[in-house]
Amino acid sequence: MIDTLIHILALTAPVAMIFASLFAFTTWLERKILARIQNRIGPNYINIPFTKFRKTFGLLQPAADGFKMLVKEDIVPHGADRFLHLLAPILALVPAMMVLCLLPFDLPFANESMKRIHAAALDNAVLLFFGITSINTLAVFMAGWASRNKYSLLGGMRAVAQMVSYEIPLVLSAAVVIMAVGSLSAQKIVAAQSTHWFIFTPWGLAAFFIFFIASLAETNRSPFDLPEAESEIIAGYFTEYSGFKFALFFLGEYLSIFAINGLAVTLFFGGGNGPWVQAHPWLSCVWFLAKIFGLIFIIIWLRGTVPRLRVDQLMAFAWKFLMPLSILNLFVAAVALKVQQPWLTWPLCALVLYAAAHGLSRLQQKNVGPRTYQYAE
Amino acid sequence: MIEQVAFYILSAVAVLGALLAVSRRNLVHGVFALLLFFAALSGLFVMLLADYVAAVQVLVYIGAVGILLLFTIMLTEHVTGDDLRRLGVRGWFWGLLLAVAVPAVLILPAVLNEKSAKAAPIVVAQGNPALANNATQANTVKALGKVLMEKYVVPLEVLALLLTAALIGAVAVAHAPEKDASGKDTPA
Amino acid sequence: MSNLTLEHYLILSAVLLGIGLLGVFTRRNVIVVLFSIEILFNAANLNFIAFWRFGDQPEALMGPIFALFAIAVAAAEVAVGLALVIAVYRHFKTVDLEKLDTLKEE
Amino acid sequence: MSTEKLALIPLLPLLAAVLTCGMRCGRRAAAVAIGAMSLSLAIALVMLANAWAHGGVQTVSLADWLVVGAAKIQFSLLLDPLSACMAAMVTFVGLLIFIYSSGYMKDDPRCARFFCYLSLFAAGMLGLVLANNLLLLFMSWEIVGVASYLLIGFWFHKPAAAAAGKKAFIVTRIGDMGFLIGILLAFTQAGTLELFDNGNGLLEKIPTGVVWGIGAAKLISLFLFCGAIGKSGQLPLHVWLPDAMEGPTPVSALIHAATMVAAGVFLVARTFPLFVEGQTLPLVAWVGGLTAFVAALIALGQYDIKRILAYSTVSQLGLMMVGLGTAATGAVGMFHLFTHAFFKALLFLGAGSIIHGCHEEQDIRRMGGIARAMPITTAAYLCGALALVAFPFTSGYFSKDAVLISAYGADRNLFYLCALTSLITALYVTRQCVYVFIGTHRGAQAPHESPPVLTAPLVILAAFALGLGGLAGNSLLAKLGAKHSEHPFAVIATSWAVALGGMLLGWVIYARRDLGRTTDPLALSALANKFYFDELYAATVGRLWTALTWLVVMLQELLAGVCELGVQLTQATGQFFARSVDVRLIDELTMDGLARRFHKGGEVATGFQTGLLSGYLRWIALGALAVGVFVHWLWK
Repeated sequence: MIDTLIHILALTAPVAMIFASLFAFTTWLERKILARIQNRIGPNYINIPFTKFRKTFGLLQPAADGFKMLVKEDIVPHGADRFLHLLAPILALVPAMMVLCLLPFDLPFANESMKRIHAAALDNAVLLFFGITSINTLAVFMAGWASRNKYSLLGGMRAVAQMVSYEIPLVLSAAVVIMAVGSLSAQKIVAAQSTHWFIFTPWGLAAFFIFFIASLAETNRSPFDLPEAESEIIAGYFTEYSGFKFALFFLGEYLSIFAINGLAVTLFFGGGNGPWVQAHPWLSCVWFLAKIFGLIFIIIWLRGTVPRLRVDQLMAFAWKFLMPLSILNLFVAAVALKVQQPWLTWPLCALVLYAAAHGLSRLQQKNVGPRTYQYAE
Repeated sequence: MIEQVAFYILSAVAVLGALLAVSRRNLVHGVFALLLFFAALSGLFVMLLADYVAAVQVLVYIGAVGILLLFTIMLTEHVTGDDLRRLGVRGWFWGLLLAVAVPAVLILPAVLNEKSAKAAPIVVAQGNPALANNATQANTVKALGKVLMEKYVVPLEVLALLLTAALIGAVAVAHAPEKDASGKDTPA
Repeated sequence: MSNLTLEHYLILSAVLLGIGLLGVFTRRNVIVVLFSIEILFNAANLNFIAFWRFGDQPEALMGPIFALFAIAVAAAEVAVGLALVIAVYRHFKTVDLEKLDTLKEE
Repeated sequence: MSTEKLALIPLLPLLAAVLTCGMRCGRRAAAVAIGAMSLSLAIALVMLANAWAHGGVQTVSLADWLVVGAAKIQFSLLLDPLSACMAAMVTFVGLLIFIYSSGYMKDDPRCARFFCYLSLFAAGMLGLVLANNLLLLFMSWEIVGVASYLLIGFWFHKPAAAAAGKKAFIVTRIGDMGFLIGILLAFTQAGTLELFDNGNGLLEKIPTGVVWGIGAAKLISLFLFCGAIGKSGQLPLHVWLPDAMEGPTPVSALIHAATMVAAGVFLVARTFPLFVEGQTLPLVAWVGGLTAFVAALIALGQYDIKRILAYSTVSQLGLMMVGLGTAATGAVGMFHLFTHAFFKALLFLGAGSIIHGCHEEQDIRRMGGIARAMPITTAAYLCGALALVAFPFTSGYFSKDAVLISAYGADRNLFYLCALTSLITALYVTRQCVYVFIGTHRGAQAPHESPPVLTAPLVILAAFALGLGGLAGNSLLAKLGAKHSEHPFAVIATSWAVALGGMLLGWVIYARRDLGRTTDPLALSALANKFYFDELYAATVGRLWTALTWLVVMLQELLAGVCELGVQLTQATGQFFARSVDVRLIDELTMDGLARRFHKGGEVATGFQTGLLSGYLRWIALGALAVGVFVHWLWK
């Protein structure tokens, strides 16, 4: 009984450590890329105390931030619900971590028994994944409400509304892949993509497209970062958080980004598969991480360029565009899987999906007239 | 050994969560206690090797019902908990008594005399240890999906119908009447 | 090894039943009553799965199916229940059970 | 001329009556009535000749009237010398009176109606005379009664006339009751009402049964005689005849002199065999005698010219009854009836013309000196008077003489009574003539002579009054079946003495007295008041009648009381049950009581409906608990 515990520990501990370190790197990466997009340099000047070595390309910036967070005073607003105020960041972080373990890393040092346990325990990994991420919505709401601040409450309500409505397209697009593979287990999905990745099938592409957008909304990133829109409601649900709790929130957010993109990779980009993997099995982790960082680059890229969505546009986009499209995609995928000839399924599915997308978008514009400017001429 | 410890911990958490959910004056604390209770139960399901049900439990209860309850509390005035002077409704003492009596009646025969337990209508499989032997058995999601799709396809469709009806019904009932020009509620 | 028997689970669900009933019978706030009803539902689910696991044909998967259906119905019930609570609140401006007694025979 | 035309005689006046009842113009109605009467007179004369030649009984059956099982009652008429003479007499006198009344009633507004009634009367009389069936006879008898009521009460706006009409009708009805009972008895005994039915008619086969211990024929004849008494105004039922004078004079002449009153006598003559069989003739005779004597006495005390004549008629009818009662056959009575018809009609019409002349003055004390003013009327009137007195060789002398002879033959006392009556008759006739004709006119206006249309019939009747007796006397008696009896000298002597003596006595008493102002010597109060018969009747029958009505009223009161009692009783019991049983028992147990108990139970039940949701849930839980315990106990 003890060794199973040890095995589990052995499996989960390295994943947690890897991604925690990556968190620091990605914060730096994000600030650098944003700076480059905005035609500026970004953090590049950190002098290490007691040494004169300064030019570190800002790589130490995350450490500096972390230290700042630790040192800053941790304020709890008067009359706020202290227990919930403390619980919210924890609840944001824990699910993200749990979900990471579900990803199909085949760690090089894992032996046979560890692999078996891993497989058995995660028979319905994808389902569990979605279950646990839904706890994240709860944490956001708890934060919003516990800080007893109108803006944070508003931010919390917006975040919950957004995350709840985008959860459906997320799950439905994942369902397409599950239907194709026939199993919820991540390993089986990755195995199924050994020859060709699902991204290269028409419905797979559409599914990835929907999954990616929904994941952005799920983690409150870029075009969908309404909850912490600085211009309107300061920092959204974590306005009242400062110091280490704020850091925890940030960590939680980034981990959930890694997790969701990890899932995207497993579902659409064939997880750890890549060239030379058969030769060097340890390459699968590298490929896995590389793909994740590719997606993260796109996310940061989007953050720098795409403007923020209004609430009603946000909701309309989810309910009137993504969800119908994902349901249609489900049907199209079913048909395509039945009819195996790719030369026939490709054009047909592509055509249908494109037509649907075009039609739905046209439906949206029906009542959108030319913009009218009241003051600026 | 581990199972027993896990079982007792989880059941303790569940009972505590339930009690807190029922007794807290602050409704939001009640909701979170309830969510704790759901999580504990999901753990119990995992212990009973019904992990699909556990996952669904988490997804449905913690993910959706919890949020729904919170929204309802938001929309009704008592967010900061009952400001009512007393907690219980008239004649709460009888309620307490009955709340104890009903489970007692269910448990008592099993506890009081072993004989009646044997005669208990429930056919208990002989020596069916929980975890070990059928771990790899048919409780994979595939088997469940197959059974659902073959044997219980009609109930599934009915369930689908029920859910849509509930969805539409809930919206219709809770739909706030639009304010017409004069600010008066138009009939819903 | 683990000698968890069916009775353990039955006793646990009975206790949960008791707590649920306690909430239903004694609390004044409708929402708390809804909490307790959820607790009752879960106690029932626990029973389903317990009986399934300790039952004689686990492969028939009766337990999980029943549990799933129960969960689905419970979810629908909560949705409609809460919608009703909101509608009641809008009409009666209160969720206190003692005030919502229009059913009373004059 | 065959006997079928016989039916025309009564039908023609009936037709005239029907025609005139719608008319408004008096003259045209008179013409129709007179035309019809003259036609029927012609036919009657022809029939008379036929009957005279045939001698026997001829019957004509027109149609079936009532068919009741075996018995058959027919419209049947008969023709024999008796009915032929009567028919001729009635039509002839009727015609004269019609002509007289066309003048007399000329200026009366309702003259057409008067002629309608007269025609109706004539039809009834002729029907009565010719009927061969007792029931048909009775029907015509009643028509005549009605006609007399209508005619007497013609001036109905005069209360006296209306009362007189009613009185006449009621008194004759009393008589008719007897007549009807007689008919019913005859029908039950003889099985048929036909008088002559070739062999087995009523008169041919006299019923011989015994009813109530008295012989059938005797009893039937007695009842028929009752009808005769009523109709002819014999003693007990004579009171209506003097009052009938209220009607117009022609009416009195027609009805109370010539025809109607003669109907009673005719009935007795017609059904003579019954009387002979029943030996009731002496009774008839004595009733007639007494009536004659009493009526004559009353006539002495009267001052109204018409009332004197009325009583004289009653007296003469009494004499006719004596004639019938004493002779073997009805011939003598009938002969006196014929002669009396003529001179009494003459007297009445004369009186009418006198009244007309004295401007409607009827009291003889305010008349006088008419002889000079109205010579024709006076001459005719004196002829009638002489006939009435039975002055030798007038028609009255011959008929009254025959009566006295038959009375002399049958019953000597009766003879003396009749002789005394004749004396008194002569007395009051001369009294009347002295009052009216001699001396100065005591009335307000001087009398004037009536126009010829009134005086012509008087002259004709005067001729008949004087000549009929002598000329037709013997042949008429023979035809009517009179046995030729010798004329004893004593009877003739007494009749002469009585007639002339009476006149002389009257002249002595009244001639030189200052009439009008001094009291009349013989007009004793008893006579003037008609022996107080009216008062007598009023006292006896009247009071009896009121007593009877009082009795009936009391009886009704009693019945009403009993009903009321019954109603009260049922109401009381209803009330009792309603209050005690219904309210306390039924309501309480089943209706309201039960409802109340349910209501209380209901209220208890509502106690549970507190509206508190938790409460309801607790009760459910309790129920579940109970079931659980029960199940466990069950499986113990």
